[in-house]
Amino acid sequence: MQELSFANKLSRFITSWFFLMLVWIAFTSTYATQELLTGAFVSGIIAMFSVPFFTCCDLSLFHPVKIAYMIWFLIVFIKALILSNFDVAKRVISPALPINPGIVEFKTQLKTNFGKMVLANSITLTPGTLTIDVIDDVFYIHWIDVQTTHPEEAFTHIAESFEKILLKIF
Amino acid sequence: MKKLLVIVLLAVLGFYTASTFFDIGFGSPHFVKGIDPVKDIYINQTVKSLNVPNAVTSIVVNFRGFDTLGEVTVLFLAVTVLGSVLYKKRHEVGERSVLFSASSVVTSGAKLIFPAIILLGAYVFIHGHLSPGGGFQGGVIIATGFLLMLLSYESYSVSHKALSIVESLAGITFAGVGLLGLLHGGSFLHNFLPTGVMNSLFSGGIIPIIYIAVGFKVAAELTGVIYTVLNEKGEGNE
Amino acid sequence: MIYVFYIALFFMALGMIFSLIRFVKGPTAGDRTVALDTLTTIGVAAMVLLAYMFHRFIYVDVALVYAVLGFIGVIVIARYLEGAL
Amino acid sequence: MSTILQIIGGFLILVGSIFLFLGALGIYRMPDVYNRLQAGTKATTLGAMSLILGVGFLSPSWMMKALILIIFIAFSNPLSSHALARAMHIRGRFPKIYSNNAEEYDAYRKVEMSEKKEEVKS
Amino acid sequence: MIYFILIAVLLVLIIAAAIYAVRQKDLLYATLATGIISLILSVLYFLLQAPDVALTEAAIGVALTTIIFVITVRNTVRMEDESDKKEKIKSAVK
Amino acid sequence: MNESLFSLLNYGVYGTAVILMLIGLYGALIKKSLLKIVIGLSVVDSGLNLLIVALGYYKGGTAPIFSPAYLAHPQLMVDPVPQALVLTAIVIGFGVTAVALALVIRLYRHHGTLNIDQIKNLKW
Amino acid sequence: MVGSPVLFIAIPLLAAFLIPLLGMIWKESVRIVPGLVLAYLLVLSVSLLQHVLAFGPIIEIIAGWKPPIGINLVFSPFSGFLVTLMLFLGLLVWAYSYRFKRNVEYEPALKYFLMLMMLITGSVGMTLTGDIFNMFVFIEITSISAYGLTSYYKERNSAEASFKYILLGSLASTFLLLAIMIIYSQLGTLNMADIATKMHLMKPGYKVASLIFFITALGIEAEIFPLNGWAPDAYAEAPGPVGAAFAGIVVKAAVYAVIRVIYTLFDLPGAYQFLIVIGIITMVIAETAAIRQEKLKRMLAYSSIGQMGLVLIAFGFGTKEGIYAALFIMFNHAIIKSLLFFSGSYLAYNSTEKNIADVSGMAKHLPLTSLLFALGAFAIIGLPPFAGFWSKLAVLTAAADSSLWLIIALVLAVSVVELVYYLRVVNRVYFFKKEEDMEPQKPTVNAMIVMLILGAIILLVGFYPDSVTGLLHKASSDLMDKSQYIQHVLSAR
Repeated sequence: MQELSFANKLSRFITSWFFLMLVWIAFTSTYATQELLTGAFVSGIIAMFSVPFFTCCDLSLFHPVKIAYMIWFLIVFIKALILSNFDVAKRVISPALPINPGIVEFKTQLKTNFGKMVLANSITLTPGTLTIDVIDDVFYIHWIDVQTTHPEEAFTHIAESFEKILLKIF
Repeated sequence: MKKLLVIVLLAVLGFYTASTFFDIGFGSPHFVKGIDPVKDIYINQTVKSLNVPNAVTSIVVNFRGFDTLGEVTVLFLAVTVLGSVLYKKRHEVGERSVLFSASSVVTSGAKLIFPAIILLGAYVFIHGHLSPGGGFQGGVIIATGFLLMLLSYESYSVSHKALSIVESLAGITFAGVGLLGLLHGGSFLHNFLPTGVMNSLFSGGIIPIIYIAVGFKVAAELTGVIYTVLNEKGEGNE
Repeated sequence: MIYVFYIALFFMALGMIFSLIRFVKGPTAGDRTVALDTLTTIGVAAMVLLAYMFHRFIYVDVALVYAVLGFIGVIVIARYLEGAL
Repeated sequence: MSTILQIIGGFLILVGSIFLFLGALGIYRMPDVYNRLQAGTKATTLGAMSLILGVGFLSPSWMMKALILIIFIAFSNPLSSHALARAMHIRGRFPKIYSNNAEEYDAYRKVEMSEKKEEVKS
Repeated sequence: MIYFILIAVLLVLIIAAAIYAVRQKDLLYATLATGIISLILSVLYFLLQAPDVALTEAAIGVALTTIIFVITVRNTVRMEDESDKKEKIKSAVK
Repeated sequence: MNESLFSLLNYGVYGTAVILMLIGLYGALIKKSLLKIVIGLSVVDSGLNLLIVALGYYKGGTAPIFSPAYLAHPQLMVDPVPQALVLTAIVIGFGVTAVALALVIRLYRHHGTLNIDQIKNLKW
Repeated sequence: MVGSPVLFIAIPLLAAFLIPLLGMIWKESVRIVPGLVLAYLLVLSVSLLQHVLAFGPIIEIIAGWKPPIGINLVFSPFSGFLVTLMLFLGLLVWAYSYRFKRNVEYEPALKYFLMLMMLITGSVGMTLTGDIFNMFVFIEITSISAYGLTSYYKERNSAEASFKYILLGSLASTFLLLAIMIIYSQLGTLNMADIATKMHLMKPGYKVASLIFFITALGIEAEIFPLNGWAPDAYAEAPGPVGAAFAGIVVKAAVYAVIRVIYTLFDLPGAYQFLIVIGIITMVIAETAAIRQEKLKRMLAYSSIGQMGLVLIAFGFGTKEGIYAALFIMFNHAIIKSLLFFSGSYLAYNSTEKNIADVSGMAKHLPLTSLLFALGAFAIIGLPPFAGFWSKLAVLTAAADSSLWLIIALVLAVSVVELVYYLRVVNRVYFFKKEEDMEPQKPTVNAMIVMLILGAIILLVGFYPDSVTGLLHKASSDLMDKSQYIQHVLSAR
């Protein structure tokens, strides 16, 4: 991450500027000129400082195909989230506490840390699973209702639907 | 025995304080009759002559701005004292604040959130006169952003020199703006800039300037505090 | 409409009580931190709802900052429990 | 139109508060840390998100701030619970079923940590 | 009415957390309890129409004070020392 | 909110604040651990801040921040002065706490314990 | 207008923020700049004092808001006198510790001088301010720097002393805030003059409550009896010059605050008797404790507490003569106790255990320092040709005017006690032999000059007391005239 060409830097800078600007507008919730100018200035400075270390993505993020996949991912994710909540609700309310917890592991093909992070977060928020540790490309997952301890089967159960999409984005 | 004494003492103190405050009453103006409390003047003048929506900000920065100068100084002193109490030798280059990095999930999440946290801090102190919050709170948020990075990465470090430069410059700005007011309007911290239009960003004269200075100063100071304390390793009695 | 808010606030108050019970009971540090985390989230939600009930938009800022700082607090404790500090 | 928004908003708020409560109940009822984390994280995340979204529906001018809050919560909550779970894992709390060898993981962590400590001391 | 219940619940929670903070032998848990006091206090300030103070309390109490306390616990000991009573008895016997 | 319940809050809020201070003072005076003493002091600070903020609250008031809807009704605002004072007090309390904790670390370095009975001069 | 009183606060703060920057460029500046600042402020305060004596108090308004709204600073003859005294002592302390034992390295020196400067600034602010909450802020500034300075030597005892101080200091700030909030909840204002005009509207119960909290809080800083647990340790464990700064600057400011609160804010008739009672208790207990001390600095600390008790008694008379006497004691005590701390710290430094028993025969090794210590000891006891005599005499005459004969007897008895324990030290220094040979640590040149200046002042005041009495009379009449103070403050433009 140290050796970045100027074009690369610029594209990262613009990406993070764009996102920070969005965040700023959301914070202020107005379109007054003063606010926008100040926001552009502040987020420009922050983006400039964060280019070498903090930015994740460059302009290729805005490729239409990627955006379409992102939306698809969001839909899948929200569906899983809602399902998972009803799952949790069911388990919490039922007097017998139907759980069979355990830890399983599987391997992922995602290469970037960001991809892993998004995958981990999605796993955490989806039915009955919680990411515990990520060592290189091995995910340790706490599963509230263990159905299999075999890595590959566990993978198909838990993460396949997300990873398929994430591989396209990252 | 001592416990009993303390409990009796505390009971007396508590009873006395509580009865005093019960008598004062909660939820209604409690001032004695026949005076006009300063808070009415503060609230009215906030709109009339300062053009600032947030009355707390106008009190903290303008009406009672001297207190804020003192408050900033207290923090500055706390940093100095902390350094003096915990000071050993100069920190070696590459000394780490944490033993090992967090998992890659946390680190990359921190990376993603960090600019947003800094932006939030900047938002809080730039909008100190429009919304709740202000220089101090914004500074704390920025400092906690740095704290997140310091905690997540083993090799992340903050330059002490840069911190103290920022801190000094911000402090000088605050005191300097105050002295400019003295030169310009005849009294320290006098609001010598035009107050602008209510509810817009560039309003309130010197209030935003002071709050931005306070924000930078507090951010630098608290980052310094956190860094100093984090690098204080417990091993080894002197 | 207002009754909806009342019910919601009531549930949140109950939730706070349960989290605090877990905090007091929780055998390990992890349990207590989970309770703290839950308390933070409930607090954020309650703040947003209360802001709406008071009809003050600017109060949402507080909830935002509260969310950020609660998150960092939990991370601090987690890192301490990991033994990384 | 606004009535529809009101109804949606009220519903979301109600659902959100119930989920928040269920999350708290979950951390109260569940038997060990990981299960508590499961219940706590998922239910409170969705609960808070839907409640805030409901408020956003009730007054649309708040929507942008509500959205940024939701995004933030969606990012930060799983992160913090992951950090916590990992901390507990490293401290050596293992549930009954463990697909891999728990001792292996433990040993891995111990070696790694002692290496780090050596490095710092030297 | 609901405000009343909410405030009452928060007040009870604060007192419970404070008692816990003072009585708990494990200093880390006591520290966490101070964090909880700040958290609840912040909501309470919010209810008392003081958003500025709520922000400050959240900022200081939850993040900063907690981290400094935690680091102090890290640098010192985790458990409160209980040995003094025995030693007193010993010295009295001698 | 009806009147009788509200008058109960008078006792509730002030009482809680005072009890908080008393609990903190109890911790600071009775407990043997240095860190516990500092925790007690910070609890005292919390109680005091609650007391001050409660002093500034008016029934049915709103925060002293003007928005277009409240421009014509300054009498609806709660008292901003205690809030401003509490801001300063919180910051100062944090500074003192930080210094105290630094001293705790230093004392631990010297004595290897946090028990004040084993630290010579701190016995009362 | 010669200058503005706000500069007393603004310039040191500006310098404090600037010093870390300057230190990066030129290391010596961390030592020099504080001295320059203090010297400038001393000149400013002397010129302002002259102006004030001629034309009446200067009221400085901050942020352009008139007193009940904004904060104001009052530079009256009384506060001006104290500020000048504090700055003078501060300058001397600075000069004394210019290259004091452990200040040689860069980082410690930076912190030491910053804290010292802020200590003085906080005390000056406490004296000048006309707003009770602002006073709280300055008290906190003073205390935090005092905590830092107490634990400046990284030894176990100093950390313990500092921790004790923090404990009591936090209690003090809690009580102070409670008192302030009680007053605010009733009168809706924080300005001292405004409070004073409205005080009669307050219910007596609240008045008593807030006064009790005020006295408790300020009593901790001013070393009033049951609350002075921190003082001996802090004095004994802090670096020598800092002990002088505590005795001469911090305590003076705290006593000023007590007096300002009782005289100006409250009009309770019982408060004066209360002052006398706590003054007597403080004095008697401190002096009897001083006689039992083993360590030199602790003895000096207890002596200092006893003197503060005397000051409180003199203020408690409530008459103009009483205030005059009290001010005279404050002046003398500041000068003399500083000399004692300055010289005593070299005596103690050269003894192994810092005990009184160890200073035997020091006169042979450090003749001039010992001589100055003896001079200070005689002066503070109140032997005739020295400065302390006149102040004790003033107390006695004031007591006689109020026909409080018991107090006269007490003061005389206490003087005998003081005579005993100071003579014990002087006796050891001059007439005991040291067993082993030693290589004494000689005072540095700047320390010697400082001590000589202080000795000269003691002799000067001793032989020509008129050189200060005029000023003291004006200052005391200023404090007595409450209505004039209120009028001045509230009519400021």
